[in-house]
Amino acid sequence: MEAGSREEPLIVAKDIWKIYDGGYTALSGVDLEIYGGEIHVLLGENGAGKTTLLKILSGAIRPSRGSIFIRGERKIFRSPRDALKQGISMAYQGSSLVEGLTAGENISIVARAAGINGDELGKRVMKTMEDLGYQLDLRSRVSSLSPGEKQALEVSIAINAGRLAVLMDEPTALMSTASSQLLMKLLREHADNGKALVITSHKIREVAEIGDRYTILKRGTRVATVTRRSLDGGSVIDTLIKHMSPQGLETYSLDISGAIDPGEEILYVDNASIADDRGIEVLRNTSFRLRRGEILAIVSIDGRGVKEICEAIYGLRRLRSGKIYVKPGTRIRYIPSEVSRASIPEMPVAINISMRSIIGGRISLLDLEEIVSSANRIIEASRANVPSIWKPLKSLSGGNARRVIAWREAMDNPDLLIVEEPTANLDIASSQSIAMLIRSTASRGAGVLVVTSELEDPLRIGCKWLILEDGTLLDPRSSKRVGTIPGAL
Amino acid sequence: MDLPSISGFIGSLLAISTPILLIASLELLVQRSGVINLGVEGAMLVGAFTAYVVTLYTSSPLLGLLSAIALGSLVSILFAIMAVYMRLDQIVVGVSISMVSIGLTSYLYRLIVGYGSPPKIQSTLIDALAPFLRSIPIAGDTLFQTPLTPISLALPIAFWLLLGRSLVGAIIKASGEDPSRACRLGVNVAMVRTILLALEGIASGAAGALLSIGYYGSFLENMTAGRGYLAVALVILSSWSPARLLPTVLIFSLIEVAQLRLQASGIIEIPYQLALSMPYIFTLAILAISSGGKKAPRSLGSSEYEC
Amino acid sequence: MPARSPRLVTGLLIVVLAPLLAISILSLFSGVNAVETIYWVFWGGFSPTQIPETMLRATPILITSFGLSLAYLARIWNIGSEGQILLGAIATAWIGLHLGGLGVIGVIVSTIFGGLCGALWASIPGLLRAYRGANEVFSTLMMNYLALYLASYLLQGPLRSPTSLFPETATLSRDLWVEPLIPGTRVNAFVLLSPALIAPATYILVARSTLGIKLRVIGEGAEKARYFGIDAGKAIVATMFLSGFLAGIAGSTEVLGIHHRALPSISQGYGYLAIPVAVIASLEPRLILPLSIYLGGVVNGVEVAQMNLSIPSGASYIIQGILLIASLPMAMRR
Amino acid sequence: MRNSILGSTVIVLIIIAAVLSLYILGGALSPSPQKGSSVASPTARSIKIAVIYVTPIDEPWNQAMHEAMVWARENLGITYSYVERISEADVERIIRQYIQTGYDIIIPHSWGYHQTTIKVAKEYPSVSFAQGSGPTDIEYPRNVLVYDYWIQEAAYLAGIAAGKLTKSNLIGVVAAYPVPDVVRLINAFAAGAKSVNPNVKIRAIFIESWFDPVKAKEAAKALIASGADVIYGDSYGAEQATEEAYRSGRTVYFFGTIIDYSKLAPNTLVASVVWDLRPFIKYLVELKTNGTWVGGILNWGIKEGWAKLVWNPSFAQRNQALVADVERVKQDIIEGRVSVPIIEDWDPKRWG
Repeated sequence: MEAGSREEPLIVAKDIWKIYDGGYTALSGVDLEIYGGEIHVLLGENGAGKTTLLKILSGAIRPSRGSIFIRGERKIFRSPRDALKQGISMAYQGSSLVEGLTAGENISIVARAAGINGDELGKRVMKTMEDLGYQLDLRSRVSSLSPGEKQALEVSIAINAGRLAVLMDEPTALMSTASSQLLMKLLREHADNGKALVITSHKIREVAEIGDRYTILKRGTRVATVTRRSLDGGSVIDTLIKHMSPQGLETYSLDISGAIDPGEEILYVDNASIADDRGIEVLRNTSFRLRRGEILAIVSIDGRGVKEICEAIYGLRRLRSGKIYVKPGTRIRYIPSEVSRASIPEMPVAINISMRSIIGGRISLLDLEEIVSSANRIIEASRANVPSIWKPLKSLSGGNARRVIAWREAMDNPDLLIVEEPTANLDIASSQSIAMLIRSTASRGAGVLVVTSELEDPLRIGCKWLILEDGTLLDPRSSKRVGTIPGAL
Repeated sequence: MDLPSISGFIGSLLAISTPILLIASLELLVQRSGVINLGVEGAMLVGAFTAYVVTLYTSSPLLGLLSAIALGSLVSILFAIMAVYMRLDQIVVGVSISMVSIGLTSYLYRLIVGYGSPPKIQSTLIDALAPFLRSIPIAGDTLFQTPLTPISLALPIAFWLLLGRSLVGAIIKASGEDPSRACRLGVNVAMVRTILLALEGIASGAAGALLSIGYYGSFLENMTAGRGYLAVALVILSSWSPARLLPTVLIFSLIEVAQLRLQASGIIEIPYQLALSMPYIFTLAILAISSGGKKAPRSLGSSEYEC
Repeated sequence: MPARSPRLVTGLLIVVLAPLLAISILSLFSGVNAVETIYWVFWGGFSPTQIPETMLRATPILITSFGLSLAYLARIWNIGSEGQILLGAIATAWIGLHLGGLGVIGVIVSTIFGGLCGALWASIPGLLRAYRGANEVFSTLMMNYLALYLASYLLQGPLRSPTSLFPETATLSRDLWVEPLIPGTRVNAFVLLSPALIAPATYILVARSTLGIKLRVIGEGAEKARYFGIDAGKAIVATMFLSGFLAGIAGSTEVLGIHHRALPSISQGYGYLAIPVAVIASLEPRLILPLSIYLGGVVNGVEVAQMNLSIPSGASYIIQGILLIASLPMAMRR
Repeated sequence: MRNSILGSTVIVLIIIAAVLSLYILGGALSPSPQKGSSVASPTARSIKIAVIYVTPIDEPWNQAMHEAMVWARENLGITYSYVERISEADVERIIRQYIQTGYDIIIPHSWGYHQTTIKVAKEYPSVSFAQGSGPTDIEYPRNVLVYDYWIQEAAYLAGIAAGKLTKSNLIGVVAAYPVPDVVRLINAFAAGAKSVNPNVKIRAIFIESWFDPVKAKEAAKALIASGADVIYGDSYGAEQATEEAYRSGRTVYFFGTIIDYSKLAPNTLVASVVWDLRPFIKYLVELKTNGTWVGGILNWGIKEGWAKLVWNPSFAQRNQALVADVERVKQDIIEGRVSVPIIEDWDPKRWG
């Protein structure tokens, strides 16, 4: 079906600007038209402004300039509440439900804001969850759900709460592949009922088949909006990628012949069990080893345990049982999935880059020369876009900040590097360069442990990998429990 | 102990606990919504002062109570403007408001009433309602120490129900757990907090009025003497649970009453300073044992959030 | 670090102007000319003859806010300085009574001893926060009350001077008195040394040292501190210890330099006055000296205005509270 | 954030505007800049007296002085200026400022000031000082007169009445702090009670605050609950407990201190132990105008009329015999036949 020409657009965003406090311009004059009954896909690299645009449409943040029209009438959203009242709902990246409350309480709060009956919304959400392959008890606390379940719940609520339009930011990032496919089917049904659905995703393959129209953003401006029908018969993906980066992209195939011979063993996880904050075991009686020069990826199918395993090995989290042996004197560095856990976002980029040496040393005067030179070194290596090293780290876009921190950690001569979700929320180019960083760190003789929920990551990096399912590590080739395979590693 | 002295003991207990319980119940809701309001001390003092001055000039304790409520909530709303809307540090704003209130009430007292032994008001709040209260059978004299005592006892129970099983309760909890996310769910966090603070101001004003025109019949500089701060501390001691608030406040008041009776009985020779510091030592000990922070509303004390 | 917020300038203006506004309104209430009040406030605080007294008043504020600014950098909200000053003062007087005849060594020992007692007192809420998760705002507030009672017990009981009918210790032996250096004033060595030492020390530690950044990391929470390899618990206790130490020293200087004995009223709210100064100093350490002097002057000046114009003394609480609030717009960095 | 910057700018502007308008208003509103000011008005030859208080004038010890000074301003034509809440650290500056502005008599009205008074008095021998209490065993300069709260004789008389009135033989005392001048009165009161009723027991509660009426009231209630039928209170609030007991049908007598409590506790008050400083101020003014100022320690008592036992009129009417008995002892004290013990430390065991 073709929505474009049929009628007036449902929502029009006109000349939207967003300049953050630090001076970072996230959007510069973006126009967007959204029609009823269409699935509208937003594409773009990290920092392109997709999330910001969705947040402006949902009332979560206010544009610095520009206006939003609904059915031709100008509206000002002061908060998500205003948008909900107008029938526009949003599912945020990951999840943004209140963790301490039950699913039912979250639902009734949304229902009230959207002006719907809470019980009815609850029923519809349960039905949607079922359609996505999840069982939901309205009385269970959100904090007790798995990341995948949380995301599914977030999406289910948004889909049912938005009468007019549903905005979804990376809705499938943490969902299982099966559920993602079910969701795509569901989206189509809702679109056929006349709702507008706006969705962002880095997984181009997934959305390539379902979008009616695609808007491509780059550095805060709109590059193009294409309707699916107008795409030539060939591969939708190729066309989209061409739009996104005209010079084309490297393929995934990587040369892994350069890997050095594995050296001495620096990490031995011995029959360890690790629990998450709620006490649920995410790793059960498991052993594995890592040597210098080796890269090992652990892929958690449902996203559980990623953070916990990294934290346990880095030493931030206690084991429930078992032991982790790290060779004495081993220098461990850790790139967490969220920048804020490894930095002070309010402090200048340069200070954040030198944070390790500042804190590791004795109390002394700051060596500004040293700070500037290491900042320049890291920024150059990471190719992050940093306007000034004395601006706060938070003034950078998420992807650039992540690069700075990742390179800081990897270039601090680690013996063991832990990388959590190397490509989460990163665009293709950034993902590629993180993969290169991991490989070069290993080739310098460090052991690298990658823990991720993204199946493509080991491929991208080109390394050994294991599957984490229900607290157990499995060999992807045999699907056998690793602990029982002698010499698996 | 014979029956009248037991009833006297319970009476003293309730007299001490009523104002604290009134404030603490509302402070519990306020803290569950993510705000820690140390300005209650100021609101209470302003309430005590207003009630006294109005009663002195109109001879109507009820009018005094009403104006105390009005000005108490005004102080609380002032706190809300600074801590919720301007997002200034809640704790410093609270302490400052209390400090300004001490100064302002003593200053205005001097200008309006004069200095020295304060003129007594004609009839206290309790006098005004005494015939009615006494006529309540069985527990009239003990339980109904003040007209607000039954209300103060009922509040924690009501709030326990409110937080446990109502939409309003969910909205309050959401604001305190994660205001950014609550906002995304369509909650007007600032409004929720402001309304609760205004209600707390009403309670603080009434509690202050109890002190000045209820128990004592007059006003003295800083006559609340830290009772507001105490109420805030007791909320923390009760781990933010309305069910635990009632016993916590009563136990605390019991220690206070027992401490005075202990001195009065002359049985044990302890430095009186030790007796007087008991409540604070007790508070610190409970803080130490209960490892308080864990159950706290996650955003308690922080004014910054975004949608 | 170059990043400077424009808030600082507006914030500073608010701090300077808000008390003046408050004074003016209060004068209008009591029918006194606001201009005249402000004249007396400034005359009493900042006229050349009054400057030595203002410096005297600013000294404990300066010393205390130095320690507090480090704690606030780590977002450890110690508001218990008042009690720490008091106990530091009593400890100084107590040990000073045993050190008569030692002269300068006695002064140094008793100053440090006072600091240590303030530090130990501050460590208790530090330990509670670090290992029991107890909110330090409450525990320090409670510790203030406890300090008052403890002081009352000590000064009325074991430490009371046998010759005094009032709660105070005996007077220290003459050689422990830190005497005025400038004739005709009460400006002693502490008053001269503190600005010279503390103002630059604050600047260097807060803005130009690795300690400042370490403290900021601690302020980001235990988890982030552990990420960078800092034991947040130990660091919190150490920070509280340090800020308590300086508050204790402030108490010592009052005993050795002015009173030569310990009294219950030794701290004139210095522990509270230091809070706004420290909040600002943790953001812009260069302001610690001018602000301490400004506050000291305003507080002195309000007294003089009160004396000359019969303004009720409640005014000084109002001014202190308003100064606290006024310092806040600068401190918003959560 | 942007809003907060905007916000603070607006605040600054408002403050500037407000300060400016206050300056203008202030100028317009007050007809004379001298209004309320006592410094700049050196009226013809009137004695200028300055009093420095360590706490607010509302506190009874200060209130007694302030009322006498206000009386003196109206009746003796003196100039009176005062400051409250002046710490020991600041009193030197304040005294010097008063001297510089030409005050004749400086009254530092607190024990804690005595060292500073001695120091400054030595520098200004022509200025007269009246120091409100201080150690009696040290030397004062010749221009310093030391006075103290010597009203224990009146407290002793109150104790006699209490000893006769109690049926339970338990007398409760609610006091602020166990400091000597408070304790001296309690001990004299207890001695008076013991002198007529050896079985009487005294039990005191110190509430550690000059101003906490609620605590004082609860303390008094606790005493009443443990059997006391007479309450001696030196702190606001205790009288409320006796009045409440009266309303519930129990008779508990009350004695007040320093100020007259007859309006505060009309039903239960027996008498108040009052400190009247008017004769003292009159005496100071006379000394100064006659140029006969002498230093030393002033030792006045009930004879000079500054310690008084003021009966509650309604009680006195009903109990004329008791009043007459007590008044006889008063005469004995004045004529030196009875001497009242002076005990300045608090030992709970002393009075059983």
